[in-house]
Amino acid sequence: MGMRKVAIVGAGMTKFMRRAHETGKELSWEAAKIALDSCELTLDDIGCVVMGTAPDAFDNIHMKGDYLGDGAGAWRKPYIRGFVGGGTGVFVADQAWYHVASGLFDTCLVVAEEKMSSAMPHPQGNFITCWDMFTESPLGPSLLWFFAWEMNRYMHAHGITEREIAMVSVKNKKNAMDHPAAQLPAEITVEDVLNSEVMAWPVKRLDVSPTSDGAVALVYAAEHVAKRITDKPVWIEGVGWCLDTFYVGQRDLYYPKYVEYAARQAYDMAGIKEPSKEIDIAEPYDPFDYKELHNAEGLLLCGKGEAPKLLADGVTQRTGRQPWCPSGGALGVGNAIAATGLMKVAELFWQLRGEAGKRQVPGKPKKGVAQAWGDEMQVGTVIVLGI
Amino acid sequence: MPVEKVTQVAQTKPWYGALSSKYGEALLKTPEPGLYGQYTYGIAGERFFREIKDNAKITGTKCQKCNLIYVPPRIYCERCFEGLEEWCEIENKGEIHTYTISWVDLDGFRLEEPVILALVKFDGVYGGLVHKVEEISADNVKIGMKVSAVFKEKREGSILDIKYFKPI
Amino acid sequence: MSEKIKEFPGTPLSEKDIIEKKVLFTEWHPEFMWAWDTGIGYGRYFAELKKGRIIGTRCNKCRRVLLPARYFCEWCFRPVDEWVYLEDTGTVNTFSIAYTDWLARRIKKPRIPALVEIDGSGGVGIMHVLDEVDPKEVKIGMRVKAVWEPEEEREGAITDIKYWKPLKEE
Amino acid sequence: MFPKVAIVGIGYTPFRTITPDVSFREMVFEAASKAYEDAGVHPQEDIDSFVTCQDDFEHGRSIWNMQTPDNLGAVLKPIHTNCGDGILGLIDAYMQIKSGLRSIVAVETHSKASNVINRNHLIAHATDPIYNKPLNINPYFIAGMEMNRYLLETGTTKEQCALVVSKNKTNALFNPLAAYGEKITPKEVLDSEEMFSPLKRLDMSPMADGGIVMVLASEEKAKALTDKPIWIRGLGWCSEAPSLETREWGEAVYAKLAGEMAYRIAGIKHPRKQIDFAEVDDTFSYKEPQHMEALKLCRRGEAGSMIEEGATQRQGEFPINVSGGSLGVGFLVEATGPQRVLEVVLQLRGEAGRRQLPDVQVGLAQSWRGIPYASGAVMILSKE
Repeated sequence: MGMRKVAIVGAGMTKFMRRAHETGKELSWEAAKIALDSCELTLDDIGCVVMGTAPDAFDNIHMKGDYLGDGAGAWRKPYIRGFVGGGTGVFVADQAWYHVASGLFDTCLVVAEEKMSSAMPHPQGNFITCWDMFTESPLGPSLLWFFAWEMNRYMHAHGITEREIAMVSVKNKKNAMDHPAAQLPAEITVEDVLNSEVMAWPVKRLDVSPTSDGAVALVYAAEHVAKRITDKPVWIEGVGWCLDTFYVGQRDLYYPKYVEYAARQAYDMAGIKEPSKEIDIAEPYDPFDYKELHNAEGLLLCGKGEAPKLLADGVTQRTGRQPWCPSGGALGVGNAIAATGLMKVAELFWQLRGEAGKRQVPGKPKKGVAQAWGDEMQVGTVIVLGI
Repeated sequence: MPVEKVTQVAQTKPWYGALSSKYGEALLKTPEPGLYGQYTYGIAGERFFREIKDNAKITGTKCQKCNLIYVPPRIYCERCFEGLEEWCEIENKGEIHTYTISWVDLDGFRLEEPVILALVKFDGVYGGLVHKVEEISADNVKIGMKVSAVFKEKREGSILDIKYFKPI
Repeated sequence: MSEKIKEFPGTPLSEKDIIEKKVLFTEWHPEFMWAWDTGIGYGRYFAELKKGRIIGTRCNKCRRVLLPARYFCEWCFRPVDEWVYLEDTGTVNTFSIAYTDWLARRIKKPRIPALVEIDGSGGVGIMHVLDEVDPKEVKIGMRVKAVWEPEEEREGAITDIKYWKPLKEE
Repeated sequence: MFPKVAIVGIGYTPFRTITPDVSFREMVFEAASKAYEDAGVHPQEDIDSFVTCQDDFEHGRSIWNMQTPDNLGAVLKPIHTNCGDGILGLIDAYMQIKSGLRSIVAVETHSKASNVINRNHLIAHATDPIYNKPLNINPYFIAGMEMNRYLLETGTTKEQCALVVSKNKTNALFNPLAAYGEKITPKEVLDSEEMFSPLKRLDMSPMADGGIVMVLASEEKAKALTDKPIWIRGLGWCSEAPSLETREWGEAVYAKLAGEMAYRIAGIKHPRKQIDFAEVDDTFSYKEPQHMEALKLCRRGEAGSMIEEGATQRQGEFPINVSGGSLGVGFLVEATGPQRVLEVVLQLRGEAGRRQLPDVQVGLAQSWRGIPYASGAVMILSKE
């Protein structure tokens, strides 16, 4: 189609924390500043800003995109806040791509921020204002109901056990040991996960990622600018996003069709025919351990129900053939919703440049895919990066 | 053939919901606790309000590059994005940059006595504080008028530690 | 450049810092409310629940039943063609056993939220809860029946169905 | 690379003070059905991507985005939400098409403002939680403060602002979509209750409900779909400082910068001469002259006299807010900007009925995000 080539040239992030002292604006600035410094650009060099931040209910500020503007570097600049629930983090990476690819801008700063600790008495409480106000919220559902249903359905459809799934949590928390910004790195065992407190069967405490505060930022540049800035640009090769119906009873939860549709858009654009072979690193969204497997199947990295086997065979370990969540993912680094999505894109950026330090995946990876999921089991957002 | 639309007012019925301290009562029909926001002041806000609380002093941060002093203070300059670390004390003497006389309260009810609200800017400072102005009648307020902050005796570290601004 | 970033910024606080007020913070208790228009589809859906019936709609083009009842078919993007009464029995599509409530607090008696596929709908589920059953006995595929509030206490809401209990089929 | 982009379909519901007969979903369905019919497209078969614009709490929901796909027929399609005025949605669609990623994109915005019981609390929730919110005051004071400073800096008068109200509400009488058309004199405006002095009750636009959907297409698709495409010639958007303390109070900087960007893209050097009419934001009466100046439709300080001379009347030399604006149509929250674009499209297509302007070729639509923020967008459309 002759699209304009767009590269990521810089990345930055804050620590992920259960409670940050910083305000949301300050978190945004800390991440954005590091991202700009990393490619030796200043705010003057930036054409536009894209903000990704999930529900207003977390930071507890109505119109919070506008509120965060100055911290994200949007002062007197074109500024848009994109939003697809939990899938926002990777979506804004897509959105920033078409800001630059449209030819309107040569550079774009994309910032994702979340300060969930502002939501009291517990961030999870705010989810009750998410569901259908007429037919769902009055039943007093917790967020975990949906995940538990989906996990149950997934296990039922393929005969997968809780034990097989628990290994995801073990792997990701261990991967996070090497991430200096991680909130919950740990060496745990499958038994620890299985024996942790049951929250909503089959979901147990260690199946779940923590709530977090944090921010991540990336700098995008068009080809001619990127080449001046760096000799190691990471190209955005494919983008895709997709939403399924709002009505949960009309979907079969065992498989994320919306992730598949989003992935197919991105792979088509990137010219990838066999993702299971061509992708070197994947960062599927893992707010719950089963979710990594579920999403990876949606990303067509393996067949339906086959993800647990890849995990068991060590294929998805950092040293395996196709590492999944080498960063440590939401389970290990922390789940600051939108920021976590963008953290996954940042991780690919660092990995493909060979700059991931102790987390570096061996064998000079060339292609990576990051994905986020959101809403009421509805959203798939995907980005494919390559060098 | 499409199903019938709503044609009778008597058929319409709204469904109520809330996001308030009465959340559970309104929606779940149980005396549940409400949802609320808790906001830390952040790195700059913490120091700013500590100064107000402990010393009744207004402080700002300075951007050397843009030659601007921020009140409320920031840890970054919104214009050039540099980190700001230099703090300075601001004289408690400002000027009304603009004001309004509000005749309505937050619930939308008319006030018996209107409230004067103003943005007070300080000399040489980029920014200022939004607050009430008292000890003056609504007819006499003017843009450009000099005012100073009146602090509470017992302060807790909040914008409400300033009771109001009064004319000098 | 992750390996070149010496120190990631961020200042973590503990819960104690807040409880003991080691840092300054402020709170805001929002007081806003909404009155959402239920409209054509949900308006009738609620009116029928008050009468102790579950109603859906059907699109004659794709032959699907839409539940909860809606005015238009999202796939064919046209108004639906008819109202259809459904059974108050169904099959458990998936379920959970929840030991925490919506605010992440432990609860004494676990709740059993489930997606119940309503009979007559062609497998469309709604969110609800199960009761009168030992959590250990709940299975995907289990048959259940609605337990309604007494007629005088129904108010035209999804909670007019108290819960669903196992259906003993003869 | 970079195809031209046109608006090829519009659909809308009338704008009413309340709409209890339909849920917001059914309202969007109505607007979308009309837009798709107008463009001759089916959402599943033809449209590549969808954009909606809405803030969560406008609906009292935390993740409103989840409720969007069904209402637009966008199930299992790319769709996302921008939290901001609807013109940002059109801009987003424009960029998706320009980049070559999509060929046809639909944009939806709507208002169900009548469903919000206490808007003051809602808007207060948008103010800075540390420096502003604890004062516990009605957030519309921000408009009063801004009006005061603007009048002082430019010499515009309250009487001139009242003329804007009178003009726009009278214009709305000619717009069958508008909810607040009234024959009203400037004196009646000046005599209405003091709210946030100098702002009076009739200086503030009242709320309205309604839905708007537009279909945008690349040049190739546009030419195949319609014989009356309306081309997007220029667009710009900008955020001024979000904090009350550091923003510019006398001048609408966001509109100025957004306008400059749009003019640059459209190649417009003399807006007043090269544009035939404009729909600018008039959420509050003083916003219209303030935005006229920011958009360089007149020099700073001259909007008041331009209004007095009748130049901005429907029959005037440069008609502004022929639709009735927010003061006459009603404030449509995120759908406010698209309502302006809608009017420009109707006028350029020659479908504006009794309020049709003769021989118009190029129109401008502008939006402001609203209290308490200072961001906005501009879009320039033309027949050719």
